[in-house]
Amino acid sequence: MNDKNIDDVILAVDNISLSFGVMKVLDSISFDIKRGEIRSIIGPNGAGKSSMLNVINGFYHPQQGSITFKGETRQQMAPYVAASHGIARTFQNIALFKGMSTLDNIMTGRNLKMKTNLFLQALHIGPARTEELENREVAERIIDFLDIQAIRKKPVGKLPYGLQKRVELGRALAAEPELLLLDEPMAGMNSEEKEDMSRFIIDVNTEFGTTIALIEHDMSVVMDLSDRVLVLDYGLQLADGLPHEVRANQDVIDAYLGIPHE
Amino acid sequence: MTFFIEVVLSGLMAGVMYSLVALGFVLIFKASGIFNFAQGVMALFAALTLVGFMEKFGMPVWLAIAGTIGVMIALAWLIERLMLRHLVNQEPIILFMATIGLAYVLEGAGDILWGSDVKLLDIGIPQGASDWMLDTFDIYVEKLEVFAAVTAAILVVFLAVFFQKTRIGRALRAVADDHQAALSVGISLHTIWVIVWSVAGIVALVAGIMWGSKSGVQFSLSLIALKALPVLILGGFTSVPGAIIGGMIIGVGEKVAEVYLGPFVGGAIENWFAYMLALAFLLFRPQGLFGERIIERV
Amino acid sequence: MIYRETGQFKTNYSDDQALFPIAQDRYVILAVLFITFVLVPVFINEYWLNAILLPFLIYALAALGLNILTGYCGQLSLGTGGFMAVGAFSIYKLMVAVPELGFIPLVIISGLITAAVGTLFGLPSLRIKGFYLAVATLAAQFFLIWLFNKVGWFFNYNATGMITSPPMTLFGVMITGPEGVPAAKYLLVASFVAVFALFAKNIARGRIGRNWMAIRDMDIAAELIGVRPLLAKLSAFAVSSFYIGMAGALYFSVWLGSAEPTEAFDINQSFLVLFMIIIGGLGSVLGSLLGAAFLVMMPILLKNILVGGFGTNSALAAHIEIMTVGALIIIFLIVEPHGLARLWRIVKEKLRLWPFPY
Amino acid sequence: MKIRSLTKTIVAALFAVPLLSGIASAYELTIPSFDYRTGPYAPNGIPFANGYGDYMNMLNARDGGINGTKLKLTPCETAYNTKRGVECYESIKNEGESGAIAIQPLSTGITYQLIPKASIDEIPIFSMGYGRTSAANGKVFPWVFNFPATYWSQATVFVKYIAEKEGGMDKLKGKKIALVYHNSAYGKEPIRTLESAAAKYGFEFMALPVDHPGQEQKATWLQIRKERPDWVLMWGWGVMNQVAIKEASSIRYPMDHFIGVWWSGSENDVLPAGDGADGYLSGAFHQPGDNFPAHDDIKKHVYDAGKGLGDRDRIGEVLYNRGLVAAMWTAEAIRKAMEIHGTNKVTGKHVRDGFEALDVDEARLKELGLPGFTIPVKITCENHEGPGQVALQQWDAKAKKWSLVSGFYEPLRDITGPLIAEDSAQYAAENNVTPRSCN
Repeated sequence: MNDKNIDDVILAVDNISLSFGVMKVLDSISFDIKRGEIRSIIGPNGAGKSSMLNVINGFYHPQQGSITFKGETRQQMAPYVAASHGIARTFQNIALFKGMSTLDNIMTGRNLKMKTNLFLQALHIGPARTEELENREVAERIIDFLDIQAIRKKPVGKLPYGLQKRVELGRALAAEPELLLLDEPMAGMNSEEKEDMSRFIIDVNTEFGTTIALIEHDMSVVMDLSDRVLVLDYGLQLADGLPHEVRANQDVIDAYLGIPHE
Repeated sequence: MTFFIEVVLSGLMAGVMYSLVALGFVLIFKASGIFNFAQGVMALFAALTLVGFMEKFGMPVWLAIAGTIGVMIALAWLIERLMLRHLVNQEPIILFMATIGLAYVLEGAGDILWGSDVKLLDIGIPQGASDWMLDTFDIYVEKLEVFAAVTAAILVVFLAVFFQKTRIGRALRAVADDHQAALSVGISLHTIWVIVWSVAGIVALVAGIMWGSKSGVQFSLSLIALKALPVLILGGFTSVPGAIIGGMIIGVGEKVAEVYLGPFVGGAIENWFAYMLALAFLLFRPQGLFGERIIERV
Repeated sequence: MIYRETGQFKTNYSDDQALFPIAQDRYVILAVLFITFVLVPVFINEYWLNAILLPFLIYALAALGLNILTGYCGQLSLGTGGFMAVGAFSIYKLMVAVPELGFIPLVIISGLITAAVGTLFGLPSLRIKGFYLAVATLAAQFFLIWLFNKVGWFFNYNATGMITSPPMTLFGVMITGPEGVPAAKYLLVASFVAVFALFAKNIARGRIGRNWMAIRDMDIAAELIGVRPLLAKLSAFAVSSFYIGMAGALYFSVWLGSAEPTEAFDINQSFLVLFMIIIGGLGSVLGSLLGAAFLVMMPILLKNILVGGFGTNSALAAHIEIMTVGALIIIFLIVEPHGLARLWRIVKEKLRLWPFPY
Repeated sequence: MKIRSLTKTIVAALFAVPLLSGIASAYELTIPSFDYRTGPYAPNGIPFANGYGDYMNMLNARDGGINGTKLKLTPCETAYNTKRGVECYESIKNEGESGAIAIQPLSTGITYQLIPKASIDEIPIFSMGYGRTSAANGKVFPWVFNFPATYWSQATVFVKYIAEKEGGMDKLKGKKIALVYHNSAYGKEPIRTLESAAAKYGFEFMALPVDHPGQEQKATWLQIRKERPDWVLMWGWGVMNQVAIKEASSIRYPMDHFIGVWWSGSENDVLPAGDGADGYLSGAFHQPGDNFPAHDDIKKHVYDAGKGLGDRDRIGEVLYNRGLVAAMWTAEAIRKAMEIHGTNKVTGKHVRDGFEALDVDEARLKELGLPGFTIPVKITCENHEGPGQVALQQWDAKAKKWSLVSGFYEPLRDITGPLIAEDSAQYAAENNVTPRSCN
């Protein structure tokens, strides 16, 4: 992975604090993500990892601090803006559109890339038709990439957990994001499913050059995949650095690795 | 000034009358997440049965009431048996639809059993204006509605105790949260549903008696459900006190609006005004005045 | 009956995205269209037109509209009656004021007016969800009816507020009023339904439809992948109201011929159309049609069987009828909560495997 | 599977309909009866339907129909719902050999809905004292009859009655008259009339709408308490009547200054209010009670034979008698039609002429066993409202019975006339009807 250029920062989080009422979820967190890297965020449950992602893609609005994405600095942004600027994500507990087929879920991921208006779509002619077909091809490429052709037309609600996680990744990829936020993509997977998922993540990172922010509990995975690791603990920034540095960090060992996790 | 007081008072009273109907909705929604559209028809059905027992079988009031309560409980059991049981874990809208179907069945059944004529319901509840209020303060207060207010108060206290103190009550609250929890309390879901529908049935009977003695028992009784809905959203689907407070706010709101605003826009604004009022509240508290807060997370 | 997709390979995505990818389906549709537009008009009589076909088709159009909002976008609405009234009064005013525009444009304009109103009343949906929204839409229902009943301008200041549709012709044929030619009325409405059912299908399978469903299934996730709830919900309200408005316009001008707001568009209309989409199938174009057919024909069928068949007296028959309809609703929900459309699909699945049921 | 059985049943439906219009062996006259025995207004619909049906059945049982031609009473449940009314109309209009003879829609909505159709299908509509008031103009509405009096005539009669009690038309000046009305097309009927009357006689007029169904009228009656009108008129229907009368007695409004339209004057409406309702007035155009020979015939020929539609002890209720008088006039119109066209095989077309030539005077009423039961009616080509005269009846809570307390008043035609002309003209214009000439 040393061949890729990880100098320019794509996302910089500066001194973010977030609290719900009295409960402080994030306490002045600052870190950055460089273009093309795989950046892991780890920490025990309730450390504020998911909240961090929610702040990044605009679902939570921090009380303090700013986020700089591709040079633009914001105190907060609407989820729609985040998405349209190229931030996509998957969710800790799957948030697929259960009533829709795999294909439709992934096509929905394309929605920002589609422009034709209601009337053309109602008539399903000209631009609307071609647009639909072009995006269908992109979606199909993703389906091939994730190797889920078989479940193309199946409603996702009925799919097994592992596959749903895959579809969700597919939906995120469909947006062709520059920054991909993965919230525990391997939670509750058996070892070989994890294998596959890790492979997909690396491929996404290398083939499409997508920058990835990854929340994961499985340390071995984290250590293998990550370029750099950020450690959170109850809203506080515990450590930040290369995997081996973090592994060596005493606080981290005490606070986190000491605790046996699932 | 006295007139304004009069308007507000009658608003409060009317509101309480709505609350009596709303209470039934709340109970069932609280314990099973079902929006029971049949509540209004249940009130009609209960009242019809009561009158039927008194007229057709010449029962004394207390016996007829007891009998009707029995019928409502049996009804609850049937509903659980034939309907709810088969619809467990369905989407709320499906259950809602089912209750509308139920409303139709009850409506037809009530008419076939007891006929569609207007029936007088007189179980000795005081009626007409309170002469004392009228003569001393020149304020018009309907005795029946005072009686209804008192009954409602008692009912609410009773329900509060029921929910807080009794084991079943706590179980019901638990079901509201999730079904597993309920089972853990050691009462089967089915029993709980039968109980809650029975209680709702009895509340419906009370509402039916009040409205029935007000206007005679007839089909239109079932339409009071529509008056209860704004109360419901205002107070929150899950709050017993909400139903009462909401009722009063709606009652006063619509009466004041009708009397002071109505004449300028042609009148009969009560109905939509109640809904608009509720809607306005919702925009500030989407879960109703007393409903549990909705927290969104991913 | 031969119903196989085996051997029908799709070599490109456009084939796969065709409305009816399976050949047999296309034949069925062609057959249906033939019956609808060639056979029925030949054999139609007034009873069939006014008692069954017109109500079925018009409610089907309304059901399509509500299904877009409730079935696809997941926004529960009980304002249908009110919105139909908007369509009806729009076309009444237009027919009296500018008949020269021609009937079809007038219907569409009425739809557009309704769309605007619907969008307005859709605004609360951005903050209010589920049953709270449903009850909130009742505010629209009651307010609109009150408005049309009170403000003289809407019914041209006649004594009662009852509106009567003036006779109008289409291509020289009378299509409204008592002298309306049954076949013409029928064909007009049927075409509206056919065309707009197709449009609905197209929208539903395209980007906008997917965004609606995304909002329905998980609004937060949808928002985080860039679906704007504001646009999605309001567009659903607009399109839905457009359909319902046109339905209302036809309902008044072609079918009833006269209407008073408090009775023709009351809350029961809202419920009836809601039943239709739930019985028929939420989020299904076919379901909207099946649901409408079911709830229009079932009561008449029951009535004919009870009164005509067994000579039950009309009152008892009416009671039994309403009970049966209620019971049927419950049974349907128990047997197949996803509605007639799903049943049809299941039958198809079975046929696909036939004669080897495994 | 389900799908298949469903299609079966639907197919069945398709054939059930033609089968219905069965083949009559002997020529029978199809008498549609649009009743509503279900829904919110059933309590009013049932007695009317019973009276209407019982009288027709009585004619069959007693005289073997009209001039020996049997009457086929064909009830259809409308539930006071226009949409169901459409289905009823379509299924009945070609029923039997004669087709529907005359339609008594019994609902404002259905009447308006059928008025344009009537001329096409050639079936007369007899909207007795309800429906479209301007249908009184026979030139524009040849197929519609709304005698013996319209809502507008009735409203002016009430004004006259009030004036009489106050001691002369001039005494109306400065008086305050309130109208509590059912917030629908029906309820709005009298407003325009009363407004112009108010303008003419200088009394103050206030209109208070009550929404369907009308169980909650506190606001309305508080306003009446505040404004203290000298008289209150009511155009109510269904549960609204009962609640209104109760409220009125609660606020101690003098009942003999409270006048209801003739749809607000039945036993149903006053009984729930108990003694409070004593002295309440309402419009009427026929006698209450069952002490007429015709009633005895009904009991003898229909109820004794166990063919009665209702309870024997409810014969003679106000709404029952209203159904009965409607049936009587319809039957007379049929008789007239037979006489004019010299055939017993009359159809709707003929019966229209029968209605237009209808002349039921006191002598005829006596023959019919209804002496002094109602006002003599004479219809002409241009006047389909007939006499237009209205009497008042009063409720005696002790005896629990209604009784006429006034003669029949002549309406203020100088007020109603122009309004009818105007409204019918508007209809003619919007539906490009060219009024026929009546000479």
